[in-house]
Amino acid sequence: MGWAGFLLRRFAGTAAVVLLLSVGVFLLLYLAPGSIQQTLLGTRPATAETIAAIQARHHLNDPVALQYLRWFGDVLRGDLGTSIRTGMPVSDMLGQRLPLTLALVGYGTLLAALAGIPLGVLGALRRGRVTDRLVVTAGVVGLSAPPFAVGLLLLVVFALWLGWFPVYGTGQGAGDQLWHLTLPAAALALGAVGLLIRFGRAALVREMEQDYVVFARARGLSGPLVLGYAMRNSLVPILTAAGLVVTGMLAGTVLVEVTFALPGLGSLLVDSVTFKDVPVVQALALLLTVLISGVNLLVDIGYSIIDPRVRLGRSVS
Amino acid sequence: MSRRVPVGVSVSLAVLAAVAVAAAFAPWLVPGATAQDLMTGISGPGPGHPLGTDDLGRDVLQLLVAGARTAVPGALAVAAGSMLIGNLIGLAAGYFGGWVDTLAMRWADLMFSLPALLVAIVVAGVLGGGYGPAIGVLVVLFAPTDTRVVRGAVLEQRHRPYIEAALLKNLSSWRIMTRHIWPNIASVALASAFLNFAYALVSLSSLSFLGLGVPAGSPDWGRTLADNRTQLLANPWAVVAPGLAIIATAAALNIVGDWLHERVDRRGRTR
Amino acid sequence: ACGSTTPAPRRQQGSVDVLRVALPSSIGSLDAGKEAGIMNYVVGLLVQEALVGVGQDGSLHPSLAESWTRKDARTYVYKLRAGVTFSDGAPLTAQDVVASLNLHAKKGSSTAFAYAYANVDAIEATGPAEVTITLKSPDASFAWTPSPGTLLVTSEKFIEATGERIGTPEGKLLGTGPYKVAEFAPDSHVTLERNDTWWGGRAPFRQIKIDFIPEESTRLLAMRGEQVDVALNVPAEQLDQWQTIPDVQLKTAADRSLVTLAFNTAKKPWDDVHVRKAVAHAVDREGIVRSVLRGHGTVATTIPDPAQWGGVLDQAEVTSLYASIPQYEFDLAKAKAELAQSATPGGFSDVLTYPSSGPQLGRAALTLAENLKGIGITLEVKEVPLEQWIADLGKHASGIYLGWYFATTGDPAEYVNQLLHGSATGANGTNIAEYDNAEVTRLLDDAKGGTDDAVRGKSLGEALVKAAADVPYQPLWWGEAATAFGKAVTADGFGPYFFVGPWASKVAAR
Amino acid sequence: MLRVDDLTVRQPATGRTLLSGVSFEVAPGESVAIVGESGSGKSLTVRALLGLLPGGLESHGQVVIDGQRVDDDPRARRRQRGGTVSLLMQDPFTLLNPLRKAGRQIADGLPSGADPKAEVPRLLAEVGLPAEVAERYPFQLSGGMRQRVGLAAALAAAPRVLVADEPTTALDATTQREVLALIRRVQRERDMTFLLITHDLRLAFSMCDRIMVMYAGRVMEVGRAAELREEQHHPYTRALLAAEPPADRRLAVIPSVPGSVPAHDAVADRCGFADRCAHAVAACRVGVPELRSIGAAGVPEARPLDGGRLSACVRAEELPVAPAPPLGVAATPRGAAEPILDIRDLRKTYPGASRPALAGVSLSVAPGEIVAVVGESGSGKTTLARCVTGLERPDSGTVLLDGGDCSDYTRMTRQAVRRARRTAQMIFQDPYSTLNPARTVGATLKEALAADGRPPDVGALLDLVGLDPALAALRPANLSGGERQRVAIARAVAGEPRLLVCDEPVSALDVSVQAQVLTLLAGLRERLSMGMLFITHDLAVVRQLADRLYVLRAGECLESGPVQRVLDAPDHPYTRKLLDSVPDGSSAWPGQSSE
Ligand SMILES: Nc1ncnc2c1ncn2[C@@H]1O[C@H](COP(=O)(O)OP(=O)(O)OP(=O)(O)O)[C@@H](O)[C@H]1O
Ligand SMILES: Nc1ncnc2c1ncn2[C@@H]1O[C@H](COP(=O)(O)OP(=O)(O)OP(=O)(O)O)[C@@H](O)[C@H]1O
Ligand SMILES: [Mg+2]
Ligand SMILES: [Mg+2]
Repeated sequence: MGWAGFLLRRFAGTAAVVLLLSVGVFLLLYLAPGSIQQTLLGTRPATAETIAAIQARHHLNDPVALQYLRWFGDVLRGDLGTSIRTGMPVSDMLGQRLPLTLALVGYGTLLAALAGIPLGVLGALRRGRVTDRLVVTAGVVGLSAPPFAVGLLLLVVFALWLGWFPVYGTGQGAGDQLWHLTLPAAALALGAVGLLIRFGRAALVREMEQDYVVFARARGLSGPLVLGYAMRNSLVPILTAAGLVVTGMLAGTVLVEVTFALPGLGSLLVDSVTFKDVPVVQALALLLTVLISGVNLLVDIGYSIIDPRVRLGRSVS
Repeated sequence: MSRRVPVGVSVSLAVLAAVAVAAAFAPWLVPGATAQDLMTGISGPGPGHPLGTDDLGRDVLQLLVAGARTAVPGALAVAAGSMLIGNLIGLAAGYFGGWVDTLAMRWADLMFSLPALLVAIVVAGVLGGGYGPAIGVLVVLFAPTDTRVVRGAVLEQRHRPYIEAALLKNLSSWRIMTRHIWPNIASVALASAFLNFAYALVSLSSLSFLGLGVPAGSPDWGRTLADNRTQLLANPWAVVAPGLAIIATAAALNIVGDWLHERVDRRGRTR
Repeated sequence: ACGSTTPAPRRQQGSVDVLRVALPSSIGSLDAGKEAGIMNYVVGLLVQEALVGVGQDGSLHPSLAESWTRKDARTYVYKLRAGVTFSDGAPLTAQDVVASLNLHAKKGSSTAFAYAYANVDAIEATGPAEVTITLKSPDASFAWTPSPGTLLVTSEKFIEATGERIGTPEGKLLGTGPYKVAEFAPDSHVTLERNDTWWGGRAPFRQIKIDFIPEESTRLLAMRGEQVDVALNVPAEQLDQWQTIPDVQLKTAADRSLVTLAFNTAKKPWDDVHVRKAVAHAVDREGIVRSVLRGHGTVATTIPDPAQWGGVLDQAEVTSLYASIPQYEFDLAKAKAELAQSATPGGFSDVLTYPSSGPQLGRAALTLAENLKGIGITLEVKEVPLEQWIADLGKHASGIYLGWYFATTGDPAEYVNQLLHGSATGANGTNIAEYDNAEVTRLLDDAKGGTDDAVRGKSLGEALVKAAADVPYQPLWWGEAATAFGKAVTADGFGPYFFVGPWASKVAAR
Repeated sequence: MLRVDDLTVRQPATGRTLLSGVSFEVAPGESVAIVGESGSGKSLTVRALLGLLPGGLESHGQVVIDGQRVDDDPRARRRQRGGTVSLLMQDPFTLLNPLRKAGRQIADGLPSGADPKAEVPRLLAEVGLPAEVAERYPFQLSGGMRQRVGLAAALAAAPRVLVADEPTTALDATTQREVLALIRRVQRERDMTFLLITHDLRLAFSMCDRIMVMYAGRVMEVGRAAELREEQHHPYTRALLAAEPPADRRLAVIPSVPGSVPAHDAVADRCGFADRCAHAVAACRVGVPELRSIGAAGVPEARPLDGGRLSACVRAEELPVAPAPPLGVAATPRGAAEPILDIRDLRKTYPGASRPALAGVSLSVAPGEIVAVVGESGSGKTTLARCVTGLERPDSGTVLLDGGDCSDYTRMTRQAVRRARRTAQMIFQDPYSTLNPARTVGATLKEALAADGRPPDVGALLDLVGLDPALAALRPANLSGGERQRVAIARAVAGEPRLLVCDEPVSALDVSVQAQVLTLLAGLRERLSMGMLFITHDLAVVRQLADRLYVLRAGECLESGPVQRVLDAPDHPYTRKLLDSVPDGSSAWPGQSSE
């Protein structure tokens, strides 16, 4: 079975997940308390006629199955529908917000990797010493810090006290945007740093004890080269962690988006769920699932790049 | 063999003990934790209120102590629940292999390709928030991690001779899985559960932040933190203290967990 | 996408080119008729205007209509102001006004304003600058309908060209107001540019950037960091912190909102008046206003805010009316006594939900729950998303509610009718207490049909007094909204109706 | 070239001493073997020598390499590694970086300035590998090839000293012989100083000039290979040599010393071997006997490093000559009875494998008969054993256990499965994973007894396999390899099965423990009259134990018959090759490397 078969299976799997998820989300939203006309009208009074008009417009009186099939049919035709809340085409809304979320997640992952992996390596190399303990503790603390609280803390310290970064918003132009996204990305990255430290350190510690490392040293290979051997071999668990980090961040953006007033996918999700904006929630679920599947696919491809045993399609004897 | 306990671990044990005592005896330690004092309202640290009061005039320190009772059992329930489910499925998947394994792993894949917080938000939103549903959702969301970890560990054990010897003794699969395999992967399973505990603490407080977690007014850490965040400049302690409580508990548990894990590992290695 | 102004080129005194405004919640559509929030108005009223405006005293006064007359009990005639143009340059015509009205009034309209036009029979352009509206039955409150609460005028051409997309980033808005929409990113920001052809004169700022910052602490820090100039609806519990920001002016005024407890009179045990009285006695309204609202609110003694009576009753009449309405003061002993007389003397338990967007409601509910514990009633307080809370209000299935209303008009009858009229009971009705007292309903109908303000006022007053005896509601407070003005700007004539109209024209650089 | 003086290795965290007073010297071009049972401190000695001790251990004592004192100079040590000393490690499956091509791993060790394009093929050719191996990843190579690549990598920087830590124990007998021949050839060609670690005395005799015997962290005896082979001046060396089964004759019993290697600290105040020694006297238990020179005149000398004969036995000179062990006879075939195991035309191909693991094997075992199956690695021995016990399902063919068809356990009734399980039990190769590390010995055995419907008399069972009943309270981590294997045997025989399938039960054990276990198995066969299917790659072991023999290669049976007949007059050249790969202690073995 070659690459084509592998990719085909992955796509089929993702499609199945998306399908299941879309039915689930649809049902959940259908069952959720509240109705679209009520959210549209608020506490204002409404005539029966108005309610009927809204219901007719959004096909609220059709059986659920029909509502779902209508949505599904449109999606198959490439039409994600129109947001009930904003009246915009859903694809436009996602298109506008996706770059920000991707930038945030990408930046966050970068920060996390830049901080987490070197710290993990440092901990592993100084195993059992004070540095190591500090690194490990920092990792655990990072893992356990609620991102929204971290966001606020970063705001107070770096935006208010030090005035290094802006308080909210996304900025204009690449440099300015980077500057605006630094604090949110850092808030997002903290938990990820913890995870990477943990996985990275454990992996490297394990590798450093392996025979091939001792053998490499015994043959007089230079320190960096030996470390390179061990690092490369610890990449698989690190990659696994990185995959978790990215997918976790995709879901976690909602918390920092709220704090930093960023119009990303996360805050859109929360708003749309509570509004019962079915087309948007459905499309978001679809998008996020596809994104996460994409990340998982990349991770798997990464495995095969790193590990010839995977690439060359044979298990270890 | 000397059994020196590192300083970090002793501190962590002390933290955990304090939290456990708070969780167990909060109603007796701080009977009036939720008593309001609208006259006082919010105030910074001062005599009588070492950490100040929140805007209903409740003493932050007392809330913190009482908060252990909601925060910790919830996170424990998530960690224990997902551990139970994940371990059972993971054991079965790794042990039986074949279609059981395929099914379990596709299920885990499915859960992994779901945006976890999305599900939490949708479900919690649909069920109108609340503590029970939030815990339930997190259990379901966390279980696949345990499943994978346990399955991986089981696969490592699966073809060891001791399992095959047990098979040859005609022991039941249940007995082999629970009495033979599990004790050997317990440290892995527990480490994963400890990590889940930390995540659960954080996730529950994040849900509170989004208004979907524990009921308003309950002295939960996440809730106190979320509720008081608007008072960041008026009484920072009301924000910082519950945040620290969350971090310290999760960190302490993981430090102790790591230490236990390492010790168990070492025990297994000595020959 | 871009969300904020480029930070902090520190402002020079007296010259503000761009006004930066921070709203506490996001808006998804610019069209106030399409969304349930009140923040849409803050944006929309800078761009669009109505036939009539609202003065600082709460009375109606000319806007796009230069004058209007009530020709008979069912006919209103509006004469349009001359020389008004839309921001696209087209002149305002009677046809435009008719088309704007018809958006809500025509059959099958699904806008949120449609309810206000349910009684409309016909809308006609009776001249190049004259619009006549005929009602099916007399309704004194209709005078308020063409005010900004339920009418925002746009052009016929725009309606035809834009259709469903009005209020979206693509369709935006078209109006005659001092600003036009340059850019709109839902849930992020709106950028408005000055409309130099505004009939009302030249607006003070070239550009207004309105950002949505849902996290209150962030907004506070943004003001501290001088990243915003105006912050609307500063939450009461944060006022102390805003006050400490150097040079920031906090202006507060009644926001014509009402927060009230509502008891479902059709549901046990709340159908027992003693239970309702017991709970009413257990509410510490003064305490709530003082601590939860930090004093920024007024204890509500009945449904309409005293400021709502402008044009119907004068100040003295209002005062004497309010003095005559029965009150249930905070007294736990009395609460206990009332409960003892009820069918459930030992107490009971129930659930009270509040919207997550109203944390002050939650705190109030918590103090109530605390007090009720003392008399044996267990009240579980639950925070729910705004939408669910709205849904709950619509269902009329709970026993006790926290109602939270914003008046869209300056008419006292507005929420009195909604909350007390017998015809508003039943699912989706606004009478969440299911209060159906024939006498009260009759009084309200009288007030509706009357044309004489004094008579209307009397009937309304009587209805309020009657209803208070049955305690379907225990009003808690009339809200106040605080707006923060940064060091660079200030505002004139800040009052309850400040934001009902082209408010930015009243903001000036300091 | 190498000099180690009073080396001590300690573990500061626990305060344990693992090794002490080790001194030796290796001359340039000389080859020296360090011999001893598992845990005797061989690896620690060389690791300390190279400054590559595992984390948490520290060493003291003078180490001089190539005239330079390095024990206090880590930087000099690092400089010397590769170019001056190089180490070849034991397990070919773990010593190479799994993610790097073989060629690049070799190139990594080349001295700076060398051209990898020329050097790598040259080194590969030197170890008898074609140049294209450079482009392969370790997982694409067999164990023998990996060990050769390891050797090439170790030689890359042209070291003058090569240290090899049991370089072939993980390889099967035929490959072992080839690799050893290769190492010796290379060593001679390059004129390297060579330090070999092994637990196999005969192998050491063949490979090295001088032998150093270690036990419990101390040196017991040193001498020239030829001399030591003729005469041993330490009872431990004798015991070690005696325990190695000869391939050419069958002994009545393999002489073995009871017990196992003690921890260094446990014998800190006496001769480490005293407790197991038949010749021990009171003097052995007071103080640690000094390693002294046994000259022709028998005068103790104070200089232990001169390359003469040294022994740490207080009675070195007065040891009586050991009698030759009595010979035994193979049991006459008892073909009369109905076979307990009857296999017909068994075939099995693993999914995805290119060739069958079993390609039609037929075989039978009579009650009470020991049938050996031999063959090199990958010949299908384990597959056969697993098919018999139902751990693997054959593709075709039948397995009859005590007359019942047990070809496919998934299609048997529960009673049939239970009957089959009580009829046939199995013991496995790896003593370290054969027991559940989480359960005590007692729990494991009690469970086994209960499963076989026997009374829970753990003590009696332990007694049966010659273990102290007090062991019941211990976990496997606290047992030695031999003890573990005995517990595993006890578990297997708890229900007195009529057939015991043994998959290389001794190949991971030291010679002395191997002797103990073989003796135990032979005894059990007598007492319980079990039939045995005994799988091994070691013909010397077959000779001692088995009645009949089947020779397997690539899943096919090449030859079978009574042990004596097959081993004395093999029909098939492959059988002869297997016979040749058993070390005989002569300097002619392992012979020329075939490349
Ligand atoms: N890292 C370590 N920590 C603690 N003890 C150790 C360590 N490595 C080895 N030992 C102990 O030191 C002793 C000698 O070990 P060593 O590895 O040198 O034996 P060996 O003779 O090489 O045995 P083998 O034939 O099994 O390789 C053993 O008792 C072992 O348990
Ligand atoms: N689980 C498995 N999956 C695929 N192939 C296998 C499996 N087990 C063994 N093989 C292959 O089947 C063949 C026979 O293996 P088997 O383990 O029976 O050999 P063996 O004689 O026991 O070797 P060794 O002496 O190394 O233990 C080998 O080529 C091996 O690679
Ligand atoms: Mg060793
Ligand atoms: Mg095998």
